[in-house]
Amino acid sequence: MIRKRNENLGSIGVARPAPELEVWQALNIALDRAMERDSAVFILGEDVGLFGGSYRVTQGLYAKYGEWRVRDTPISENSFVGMGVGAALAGGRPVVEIMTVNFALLAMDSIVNLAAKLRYMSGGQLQVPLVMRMPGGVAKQLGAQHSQRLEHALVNVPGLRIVAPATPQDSYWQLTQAILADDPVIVLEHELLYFASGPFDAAAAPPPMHAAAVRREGRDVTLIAWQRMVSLCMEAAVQLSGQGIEAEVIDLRSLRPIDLAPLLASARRTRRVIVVEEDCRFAGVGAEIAATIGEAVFGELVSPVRRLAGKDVPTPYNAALERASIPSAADIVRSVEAELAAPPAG
Amino acid sequence: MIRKRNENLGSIGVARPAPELEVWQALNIALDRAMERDSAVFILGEDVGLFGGSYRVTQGLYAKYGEWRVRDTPISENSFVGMGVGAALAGGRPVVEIMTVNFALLAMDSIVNLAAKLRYMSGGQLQVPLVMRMPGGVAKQLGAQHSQRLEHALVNVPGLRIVAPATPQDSYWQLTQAILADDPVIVLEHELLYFASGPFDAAAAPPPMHAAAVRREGRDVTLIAWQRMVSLCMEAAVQLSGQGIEAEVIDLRSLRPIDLAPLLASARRTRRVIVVEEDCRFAGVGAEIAATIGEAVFGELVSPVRRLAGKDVPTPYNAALERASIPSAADIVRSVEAELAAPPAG
Amino acid sequence: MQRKLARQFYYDMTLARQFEQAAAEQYTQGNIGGFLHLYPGEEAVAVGSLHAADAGDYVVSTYREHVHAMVRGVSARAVMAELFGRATGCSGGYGGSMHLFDAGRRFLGGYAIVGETFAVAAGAGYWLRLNDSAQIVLCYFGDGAANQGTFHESLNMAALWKLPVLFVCENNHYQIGTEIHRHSAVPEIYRRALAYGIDGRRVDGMDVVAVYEATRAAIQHVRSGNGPYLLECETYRYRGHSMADPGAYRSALELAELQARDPLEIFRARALAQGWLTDSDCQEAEQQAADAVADAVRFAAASPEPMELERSVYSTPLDLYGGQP
Amino acid sequence: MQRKLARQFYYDMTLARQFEQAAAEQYTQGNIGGFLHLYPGEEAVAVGSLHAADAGDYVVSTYREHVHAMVRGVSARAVMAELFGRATGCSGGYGGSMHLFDAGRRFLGGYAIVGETFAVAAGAGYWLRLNDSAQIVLCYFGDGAANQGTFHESLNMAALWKLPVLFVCENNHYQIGTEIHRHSAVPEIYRRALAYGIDGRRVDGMDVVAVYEATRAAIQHVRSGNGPYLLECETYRYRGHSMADPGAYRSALELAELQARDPLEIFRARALAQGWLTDSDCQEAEQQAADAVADAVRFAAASPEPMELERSVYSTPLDLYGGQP
Ligand SMILES: Cc1ncc(C[n+]2csc(CCOP(=O)(O)OP(=O)(O)O)c2C)c(N)n1
Ligand SMILES: Cc1ncc(C[n+]2csc(CCOP(=O)(O)OP(=O)(O)O)c2C)c(N)n1
Ligand SMILES: [Mg+2]
Ligand SMILES: [Mg+2]
Repeated sequence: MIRKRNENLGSIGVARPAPELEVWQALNIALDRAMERDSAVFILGEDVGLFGGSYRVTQGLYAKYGEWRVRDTPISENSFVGMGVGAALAGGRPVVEIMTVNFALLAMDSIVNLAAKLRYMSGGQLQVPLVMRMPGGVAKQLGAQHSQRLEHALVNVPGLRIVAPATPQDSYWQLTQAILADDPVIVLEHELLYFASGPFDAAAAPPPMHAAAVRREGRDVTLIAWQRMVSLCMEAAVQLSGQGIEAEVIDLRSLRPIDLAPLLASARRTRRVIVVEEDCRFAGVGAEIAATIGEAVFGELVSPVRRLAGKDVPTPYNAALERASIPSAADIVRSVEAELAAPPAG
Repeated sequence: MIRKRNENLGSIGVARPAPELEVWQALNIALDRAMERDSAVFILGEDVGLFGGSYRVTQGLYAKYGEWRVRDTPISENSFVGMGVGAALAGGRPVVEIMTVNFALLAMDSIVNLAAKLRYMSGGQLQVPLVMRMPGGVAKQLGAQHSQRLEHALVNVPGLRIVAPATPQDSYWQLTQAILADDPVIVLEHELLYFASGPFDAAAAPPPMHAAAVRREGRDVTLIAWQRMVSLCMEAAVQLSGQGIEAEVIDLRSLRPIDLAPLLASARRTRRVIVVEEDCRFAGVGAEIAATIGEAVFGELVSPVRRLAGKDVPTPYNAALERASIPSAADIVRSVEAELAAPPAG
Repeated sequence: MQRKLARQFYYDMTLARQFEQAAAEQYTQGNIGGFLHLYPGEEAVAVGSLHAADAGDYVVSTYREHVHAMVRGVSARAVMAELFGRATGCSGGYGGSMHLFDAGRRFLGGYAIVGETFAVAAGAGYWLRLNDSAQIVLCYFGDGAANQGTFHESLNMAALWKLPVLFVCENNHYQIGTEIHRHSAVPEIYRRALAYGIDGRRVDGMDVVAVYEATRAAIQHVRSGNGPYLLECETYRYRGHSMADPGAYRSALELAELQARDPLEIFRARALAQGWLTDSDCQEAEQQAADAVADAVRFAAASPEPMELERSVYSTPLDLYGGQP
Repeated sequence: MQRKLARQFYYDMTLARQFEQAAAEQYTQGNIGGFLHLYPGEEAVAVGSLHAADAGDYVVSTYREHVHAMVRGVSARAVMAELFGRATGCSGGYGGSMHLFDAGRRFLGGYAIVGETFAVAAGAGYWLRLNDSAQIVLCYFGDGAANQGTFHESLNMAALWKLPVLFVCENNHYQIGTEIHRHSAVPEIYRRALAYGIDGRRVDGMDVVAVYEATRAAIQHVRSGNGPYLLECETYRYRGHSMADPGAYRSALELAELQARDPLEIFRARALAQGWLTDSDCQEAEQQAADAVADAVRFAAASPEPMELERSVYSTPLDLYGGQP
């Protein structure tokens, strides 16, 4: 549990004036509204009820909806996710909170072999409208077992939808959409973004759940990122702009599916692409994007798609080493500079 | 359990004359020798003892070494893999068999959070000389829950070594090396290769555990594959050769690390690369290879690295659909033909 | 006992025996692929227990579930067609032997990863309980499954929240080739339920009437809001674990002894003695079962194959989902 | 009771209390990062039980393990330096508060994923048993951890093979904010061991002498080849779950009642009454502990940071491994 962290999202978020909210609040509102609207929606997870959630996301809901709709579970990840599947099969719309993504490793069977496959295996008879929320990422010195990013393991799985909101507005929109979806949806949250604030408009109409968003336009290079790396890219873009380099920043928002069209359009325009990824580099989402863009716009780029990613180490506890293990805004700036300094290859 | 399957490996394997052996036998010999050589080596797994192993790999060892060194376990994957870790920490060299890769999803915590991280988290004090053998792949109508390929989830994890032998000789070599290694090593076996035969020479000196092997030389296109897809590539290469197209076939042999040098050398020579992958396409090993080659030899290729991979569906039971869900030799031939027919891009 | 029910028991057990025999033959002929886990010897468990349940109750089973599906009302045709991988199968040919489903009959499947059933059943039970429904869930599992972590986790939660789940253990004493004393420190599975304060008992799983009576009492307990119950049925499988297993780890003596307690024989003898059934009732049931099985095989063989690889992976195409409230 | 042991108990508990107090302060000052789970209130468990073990026995603990490490002989310096993330820490600064290790002292860590300890301990026990070693393994776990599937799986295997493992439950009645009656259907953890035929008992975890005696008996049982044992120590944590948790879910009354049974107070009073210790013994121990803690903080603050990000991910560089037999 980290109750107080702040990371400013700068100019990310919808542009029109709206009240400011923190990410956890936006998620909280999404849950509350969904539960108000549909009595089939209920919550399962460790300390989501009486305690109010490790990151406050379920705060107030236990008092409002009672223990049967906001259920504190024992430490039994594989089974309470499996229960979510069973309840969904029977007609419920459970929202399971896995306290952190690290513990999702215990529930992989329920996620991959149950939630993702049941619709297909049953010839389309069954459906699993299950939301699995889980915060992850490298936070602040939580050590190797508590600093994981599991994108690489989850995005490959047919049958899952995976969203990764980075702003309060997207958190609200995408969690709302996830609960409405008739498929299992994983909502990847980031531990360092919960207390980040940004504009929020509950009445605004959402884009499709999987749509990527251009957070900043630029002609010189395309930066593709998600979750916390989006804010670092924005930070880097501001710095680069001071040097006359205009970076386009795209927030993926969804990791399965990936909204390819805006990525390709941008790549064709800037002709230089860097994917910035917090997860380790090897065979991650960045690799998929690099491979796909590389194939789709072959010959149109000035240089190959680069990946700036987490280092190939378990996350060290020491603060300086921890910082060095994932990309920073400075790293992004340096990568862009190197990219632009290099003579065009090919 | 499938006791009888045959898939001919054709000309894969070391070239010089040697007796023929099936893959399961080569693995069996590797285990037997390792246990003879080092009393710290012992086996844990479901039905590995009295029953002799679902795919015969541990046959005879229970009788020879007794129940303490060949231990039949209950169905408790996460715990018996975790026990392997504990025993390794205390000085043992356990070889854990996970009956199939599908059940490894239950043991992900022990694999990823224990085996892979303990050396690093302890500042290098502890070591985990643990081998985790697990057969996987799409076999013959085993259904969605029993037809998984988990490369995508495992290769990203720092701290693991992952080998994927495709021949009897490599099976012997790489399992032997895995047992000798002081790191956790995952040995991915393929259910359809156990009863494939090939030349075998127990006395031959092995290449490094991670080294890729060029199975066939060719000037026109590079096919990169591992496990069962290697034999399909060989089959395709023979057909293509009849049309005057010479494909180079590289067997990765190791998925973490990947032996990059021969891939790049081949890519530079043929200037066309297709990765053939049984696992689903999205963010798999093929994506990593495509992204890496695309970056390293940018501008030197005639066309972008292509991926021929498993389709984005849970594996269907129906035989025809199942076949359609993963690459076939005919698919490989078609891909190569399309690749060579296309006018050079870029 | 009512004649009607007796007839049903005898018919269902006979159908089960004959269906599995036919499935084995079709497997050998190459018409069925994959893993095939058969039920001969264990018929009294599915038949006795499922007839004690209501149509509105949910049923969660394992990969050895052909008979559960059929007793639940799924036709022999739909099951056989699924084994053949045909579009007319109860999972459209996408599931296979280990993944039979019938949403309409509340037959929730068909799970091939040992131990998954516990959580799925508890989850369905949670939903029923949350809605104060009178329905319950029947959850089948083997002796080997009782060692999976989910058994522990799910039974604890089921007990904690008094979920309406009846856990039915099909204790055939083997986890593939590993005999129960070699896989379970406490081989009486029902005793393990005490660790969660769950009531349980053991019943002779070769006696369909005993299973039926015990299940009725257990369901009564669960349906009345007392929370879960664990019913352990001692039984035996005549064949190997699956078609790939010759079962060499068992002695001929053990097998012969157990086959002497055949559930069909036991019930037939008793039903005749008690006057529940006549000889001709039995013959009629046998003939009817044989006809149904032959018909199922013909139906399966004549059925079309599913054609669409990418059908129903998602509810809507992956990139079209808007989710506007 | 021997004076020497009494002094050790008092010193260790005092050091534990003071060390954790200092850690909390250093955390507040920003010198320690991450999650910090402290042990005040539970001292009698680690101190009483670990002093009953031999130096050759293995110890496996959780993320609330500073005190276990120190009682096991890891210096306050090495623990504090690890919390500071320094190269002189017992995990070189790579592990952190939740991942303390000392291979030489057979202190196998330091696990932050609840439930991992069971399997690791069973595995070390397997290895000892395979080698007919006289050593055993002590495995610490919380009440919340008893609901994880690995508890069930590992205890079954430990019992099945009579592995030399003493499972020590630190039952502080809370899984973060969830009180034991809300997470466990059977809140007496030792009773759950019966499901595996494992002997167990409950002891007052606030009484270090009682814990010591009970552990000695339990170790005797395990070391004599009778297989595993489960010792449940009833205890209480004074602070929130971690530094981030104010513990608002507990009443002030509950806290006050439990603090009235403070393990240090109880032992001090008894030791003085029985003549095991004098007032000045106690004062001396307190001073010595204070000095050790102050020294540890100074040492940690003055220690260098680890520099190498990619150190010891593997035994040899990933691509150099040849493995020639
Ligand atoms: C998690 C998992 N591990 C291993 C297997 C392989 N396997 C299939 S059935 C089986 C034995 C199950 O025994 P039991 O629960 O007693 O059921 P039975 O087959 O006797 O009906 C095993 C080990 C599996 N399907 N799932
Ligand atoms: C598998 C897993 N799930 C959840 C958590 C988060 N978590 C950390 S400690 C804890 C409570 C553990 O309670 P208990 O076992 O009683 O130990 P205590 O903290 O009381 O000493 C939880 C839920 C975790 N670390 N691992
Ligand atoms: Mg069984
Ligand atoms: Mg506790």
